[in-house]
Amino acid sequence: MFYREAGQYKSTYAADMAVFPLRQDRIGIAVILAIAFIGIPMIGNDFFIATVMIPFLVFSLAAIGLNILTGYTGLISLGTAAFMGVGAYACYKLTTFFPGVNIIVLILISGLFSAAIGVLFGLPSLRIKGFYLAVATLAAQFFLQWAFVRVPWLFNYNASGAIEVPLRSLFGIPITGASASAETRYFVCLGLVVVLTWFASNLVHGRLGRSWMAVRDMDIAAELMGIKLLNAKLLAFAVSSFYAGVAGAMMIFLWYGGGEAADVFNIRLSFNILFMVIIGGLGSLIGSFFGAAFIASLPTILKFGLPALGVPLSGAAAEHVTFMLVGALIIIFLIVEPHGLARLWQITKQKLRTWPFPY
Amino acid sequence: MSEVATRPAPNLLSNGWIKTGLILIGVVLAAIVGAQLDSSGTLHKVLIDPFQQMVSAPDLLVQTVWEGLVSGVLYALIALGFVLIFKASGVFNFAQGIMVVFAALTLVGLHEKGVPAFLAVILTLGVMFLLALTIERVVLRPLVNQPDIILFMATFGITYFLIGFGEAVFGGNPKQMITSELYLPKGAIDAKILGGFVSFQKIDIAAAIIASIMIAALAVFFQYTRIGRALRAVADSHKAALSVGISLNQIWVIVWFTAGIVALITGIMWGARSDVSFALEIVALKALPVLILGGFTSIPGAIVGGLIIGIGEKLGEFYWGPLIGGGIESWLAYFIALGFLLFRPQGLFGDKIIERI
Amino acid sequence: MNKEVGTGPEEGCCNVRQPDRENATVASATAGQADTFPKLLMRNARERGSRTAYRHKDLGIWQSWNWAEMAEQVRAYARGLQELGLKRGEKVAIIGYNRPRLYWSMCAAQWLGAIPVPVYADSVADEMAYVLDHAEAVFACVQDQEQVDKVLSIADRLPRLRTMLYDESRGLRDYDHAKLHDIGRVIEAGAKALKANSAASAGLDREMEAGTGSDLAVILYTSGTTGRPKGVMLSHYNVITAAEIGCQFDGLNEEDEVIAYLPIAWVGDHVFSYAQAIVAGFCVNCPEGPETVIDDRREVGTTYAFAPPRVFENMLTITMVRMEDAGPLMRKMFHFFLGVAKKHGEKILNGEPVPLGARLLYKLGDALIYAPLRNRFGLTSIKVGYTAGEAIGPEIFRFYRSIGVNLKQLYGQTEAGVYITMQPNGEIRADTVGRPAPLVEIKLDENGEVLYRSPSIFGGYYKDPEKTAETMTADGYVRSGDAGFFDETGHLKIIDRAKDVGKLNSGELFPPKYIENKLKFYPNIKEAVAFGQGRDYATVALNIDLTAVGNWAERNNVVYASYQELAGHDLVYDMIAKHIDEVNKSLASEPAMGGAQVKRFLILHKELDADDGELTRTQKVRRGFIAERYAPLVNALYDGSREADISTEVTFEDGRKGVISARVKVRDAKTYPATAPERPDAARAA
Amino acid sequence: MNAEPMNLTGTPIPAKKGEILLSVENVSLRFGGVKAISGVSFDIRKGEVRAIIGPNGAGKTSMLNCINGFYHPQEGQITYKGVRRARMKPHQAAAAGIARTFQNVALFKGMSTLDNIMTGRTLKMRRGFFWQALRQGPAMAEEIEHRKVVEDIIDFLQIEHIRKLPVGKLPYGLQKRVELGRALAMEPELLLLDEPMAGMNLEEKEDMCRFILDVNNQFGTTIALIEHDMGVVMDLSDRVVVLEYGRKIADGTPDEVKQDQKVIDAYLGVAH
Repeated sequence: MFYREAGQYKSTYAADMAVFPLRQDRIGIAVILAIAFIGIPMIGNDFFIATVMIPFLVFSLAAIGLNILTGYTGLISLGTAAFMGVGAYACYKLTTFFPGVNIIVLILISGLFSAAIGVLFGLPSLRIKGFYLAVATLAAQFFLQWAFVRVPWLFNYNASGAIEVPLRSLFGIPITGASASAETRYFVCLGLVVVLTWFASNLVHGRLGRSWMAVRDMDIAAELMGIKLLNAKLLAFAVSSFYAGVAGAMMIFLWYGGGEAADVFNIRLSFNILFMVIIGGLGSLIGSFFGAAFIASLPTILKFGLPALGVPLSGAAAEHVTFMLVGALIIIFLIVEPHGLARLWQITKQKLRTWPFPY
Repeated sequence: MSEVATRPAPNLLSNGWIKTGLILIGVVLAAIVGAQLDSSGTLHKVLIDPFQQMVSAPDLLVQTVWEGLVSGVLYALIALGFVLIFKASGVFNFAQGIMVVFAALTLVGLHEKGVPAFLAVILTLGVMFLLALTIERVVLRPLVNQPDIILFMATFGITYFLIGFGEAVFGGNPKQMITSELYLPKGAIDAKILGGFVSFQKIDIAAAIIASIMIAALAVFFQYTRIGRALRAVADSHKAALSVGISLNQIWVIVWFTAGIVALITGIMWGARSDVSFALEIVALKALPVLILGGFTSIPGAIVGGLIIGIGEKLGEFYWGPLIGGGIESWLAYFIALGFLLFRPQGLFGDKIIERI
Repeated sequence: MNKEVGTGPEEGCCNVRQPDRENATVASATAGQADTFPKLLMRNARERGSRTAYRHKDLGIWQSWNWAEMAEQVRAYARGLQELGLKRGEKVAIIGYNRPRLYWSMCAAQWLGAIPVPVYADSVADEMAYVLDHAEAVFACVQDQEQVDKVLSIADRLPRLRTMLYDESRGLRDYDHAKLHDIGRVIEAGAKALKANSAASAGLDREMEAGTGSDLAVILYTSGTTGRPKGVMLSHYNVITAAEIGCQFDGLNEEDEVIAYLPIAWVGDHVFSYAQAIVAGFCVNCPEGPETVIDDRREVGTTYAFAPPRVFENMLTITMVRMEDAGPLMRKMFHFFLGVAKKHGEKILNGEPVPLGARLLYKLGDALIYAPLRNRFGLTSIKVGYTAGEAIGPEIFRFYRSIGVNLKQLYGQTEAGVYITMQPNGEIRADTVGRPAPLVEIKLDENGEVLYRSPSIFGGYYKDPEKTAETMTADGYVRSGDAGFFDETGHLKIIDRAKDVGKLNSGELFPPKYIENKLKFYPNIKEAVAFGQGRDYATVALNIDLTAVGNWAERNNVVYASYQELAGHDLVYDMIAKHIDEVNKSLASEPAMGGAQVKRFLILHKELDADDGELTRTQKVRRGFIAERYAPLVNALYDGSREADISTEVTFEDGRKGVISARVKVRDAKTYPATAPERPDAARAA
Repeated sequence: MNAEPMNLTGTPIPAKKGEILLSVENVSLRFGGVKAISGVSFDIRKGEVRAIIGPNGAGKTSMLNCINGFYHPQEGQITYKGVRRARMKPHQAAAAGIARTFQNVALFKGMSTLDNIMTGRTLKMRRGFFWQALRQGPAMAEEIEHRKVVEDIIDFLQIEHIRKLPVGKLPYGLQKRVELGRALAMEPELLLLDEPMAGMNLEEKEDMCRFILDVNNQFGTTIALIEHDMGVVMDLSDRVVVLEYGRKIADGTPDEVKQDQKVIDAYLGVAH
């Protein structure tokens, strides 16, 4: 009903191929960006920004990365957390080697290391498909996680095994390290996520995105179109791992701090990001955001929501119930809308476009 | 026209990516190894020294192989649960590992509440049957015809639910398996072999025997019972199964229940060797490379794969692990499996991968 | 646009409506400089060269040409045609779906003084052969291979046809190109020639200058209901005047958008999508194809629309069908707000006073339902929409007006250069076709036939002086063939085809179909047959609607066993008598219709049936046959008896024949003195 | 509007008796112990429509699969454009100008008609990763350039109204058309059509026939097709090769083949 498409005609291919061809969508995106850049910093307190918004952004980026691999290219990966870890440790090493280089640049470069490792572990995708590949990616998860603990060079032979997030600043404002304010870190995260999302959107709407989707939908036909399967798959691994790596670097440098680095990139995080992608919607960038918001906020919502509903639980019991509820919600969700929140969003949008008609 | 063929395996080295990849792997491994060792004698330590040790102390070798064999049997049991379910319902059941823990916990938990041991076993079987029934009703039936990945994710949901449920009911602390109450042997047999003492834990021997019995029983079940034949029919073709008048829903319940029985036995055995706790979940993940190796649909594959992985892992850890800092058990299994994959993409006993146009 | 059948009888003859002289300033301004379409095109190129002239959804996007580009193309095209040997006065057939280049073909032909003859693209080969032969077409500009094949298949019957041009080259590669040209190539060649040869360029401009307003601009063939199509000749002056009438009337200007999707051979399309576009300088949008019209219209968001009633009917039907599938809440809301719109929408659109509450409710409905609906229809930015071609159902018409679409009716004919009457803003009603259009004079003859005269009426039928003489009166009026009357507000109401309107012995008009339609408006009445031609008064024989009356009977505890029993029931007669009373009241209030009030009626004992020959297969009553078959009943209607016996042979569904006998009651109905002003301008009888 | 909507290859109309574009010599293909093709030889000339017919299981699809490199025959050789090739990979075949449609529609179900056909342009697109990530300037220009070609194909196949719909939900006949469009987008020199009219109604078949002839006629594309409808084969093809049980039993013009006793036996009366 908000969509008034009449009169929005395209007289150039560029306009027709725009990512948001409808004016109302463009307005919507502008509003969302305005809220993100102006509204939230103005209204939200530090606690909200640090514990809700920054995690949401980090997870969104990781989910976009995995979505490129799983949603667009059809390759399931259970090693996302490890690739995130590669980004985090690479960034740490880079800050050690190049203390003078801007941290944002280093975060992006660390993504390249992650991409290289991703390509390595993507090699088996030439020969194996589906769940075989999923299990193969667990090799990356366990090997890299092992390396984060057992290769002291990675954490500069620090006795505790932890990595330290150094103080770095941009235009004189500290953006990493203990003295960086939540708000600054939020802005850095937001900037990175917006730019990288734009890149991702460009990629999936162009030749590469089509190649990926072709490989996903019918790999034999894709090959006969002249698409080299291995190249397409490895590129998907590279891009996906790049996003995961940047997300991992952001996670340590802009959110967690270094203390927990060795523990945080565990298999459960990999699963969580896979949930985000599935619940958000395979093959949908916007779904990655939905999924990240849903999964990242679910435990918090349950934690505060259950008592509010008059279910007084404390400590361990609450945690157990949370686990059960998360499990049940995942199943319910898959049954109700197996194509994820993105599909719900799409249906809603379609409803609004065809309003008052049902179709 | 239904012409089907396997495609010739591509020549791996002809591909630029693979070549670069192999070189990269080499470089990375060399770097990691190099970082751990001083510059001299690296190659010697990797390529020669372990074998010298094997020859010089064969008793240690036998001990290691035996331990590998036992954990291999347990891997195989977990993998067996996966294969049963995958074969019959096409579901990649990620929850198999947690079902092992859940079954063991239920057993121990019930016993703690004062239920006699064998009654507890029967009750636990009842619980596993209920679980199978519930999963079929609540999860599988509504999700029928959904893509594999959706079902896969649903088993994640089951995993989370069971973790929460198990902890809520039985508490999160590690528990002791009720070994003696189940008349499982304790202690060890020390045998003098090849000039050294090799210790065989009795429980391990029992585990190997029980596992063998169970596998044989399963084989008989599949081969000679009506339900077993029905299960095989389902695995071959859902349509064929339907045409002989078998209800898919029943089959699923039976299969998940069977997997539950396997899980309980695995849980008892594994629990007897260590604690019963959710840490077992991670161990269960080790059964996954067994699947790659053996193929998702092959029961012999699961067994042989389990043994290969178990033995390979222990040997690797014992002889090469220290060279790069130890703890390599966590990933070595995967690398072994991947190594095999390069040569047999469909796994050891897996069905041939057929591509149709 | 042949006929416009409305409702509302009036006896009377010879009403003349003088045109509204305030509006009569049109047409004069053009006479001087730009009196032909090519000249107007050049004017547009000069005055609004960068505004979009034509848009065509092709290859996925809207390709567009502004006036300057179009002028350039048309000019080059004209030169190309010249090189192909097209001469002044020759005819060029234009065949195909709405494509910019086909419209340009018309203009390029006119440039050279040749006459475009748009032809219905879907007409069968035989009919096309007749038209092309009759028009003596020497060139044919067609859309694609399909049309090329069609013309080639009849080529041996068209000795004069020399050359064919096509717009879309697909599939034509292997054709013999000696007489076949790609329009694009022709334009290119023309452009090249113009560039290379300034003399040719000047010569071409002289050709354009040589044209005058009185030259023949176009021949439009009307598919008459009987006989061969007739070629209506319209001059530039005719068409330009007609276009200006429309543009001024509705304030169309260069900012408007229209979508061209109706047959190019139809006068409406010619005026709306070609003439008015060039006169007012607005943009014409050609859709991708017939199946994408709705989407394309929505994309463009036309501001000016025209469609035959069936298009509006279809949209409404689709709406209702889809809403059936909507959720119950949505459906409730939809119908609630449609109710609101029905009550207040038209008044609000007409600027009539409406209570504030209703106004607010309507606003809410607009946000929730009406505006989205208009958006789905692609009518969001509509300034004015016309329905024309035939009568639109009043409830359909009201539906669109109630949701805020300024839909109007138009009564027109090809011979009139389209406009005869139009509905001015604020005076729009479903049952009339409006006031005489600016510059149009209308009079009614003694049989109620509508005659009109205006600067835009045609110059005669091509090569058919006999028919021309039949249609045109000596004083320059054109016979429309439709009967009608002016109601008290000065709006024209069309009753029926003139030849179907009869007279009572008193000389008063007797429009049977008009009476029947009024009766059939009541759900209880399924069929009605009116008698009165050559009699003293009007009577009717009715069928009740078994479903509707059956429901009523159930509610009122009326017991019946058969149609015959129900039809003869006194209470049913009472109910029907009430309906007839209402109809009589309404007839009495209409000028010239008072005499046609129903004096007596009866309800037939059986349902009229096509199997018995009483209805046509399209469910129209066969009045003559019925009068014969039920003669005893008809006699009873006029001899004053209270009842009559009848037995008729019937065919049962299984094919057996049988005889039904019945005694049918006849009732008198109350009549009223005619209240309408008695023929205000009868004095000026023609 | 351009003067020549379908200016894809720009090749002039080739004479029907052109040079040999592809020759299959003595090709045998085995799957394990089963011989799918044994010692088949034939050739395809430039610009012709070559039909491959035969009863079910005759090895027709396998033959196409050998030609575009999906299967590699154990014996014999395939010469394409004068170059003998062993072990050509499918994407190399694609790059060499061999396109293909499938017996069971093999479209990318999750993508729109437009995107499906756009994938056919993959090989022609050059802009690398970084331009793709920006989707501006040259990358967008390239995208638009290829979109134009694709739009020509959409126009050619008259599928404007389904341009933006996901192909998975289209009726079968339209899917086949989209698949043909995707193959055409590769601007192939040799187009392999595997039962292009299977499962279509009469009207759709007629449309498809016209498209195939137009493709052959307008772009000079050489076409090899497998088809069961003998009427279609006789109408469309210049020459026909008949396979049965992996062997060639006849080769010649439609009329010759029609009268061949072995062909009649294979198709009619003789129950194997």
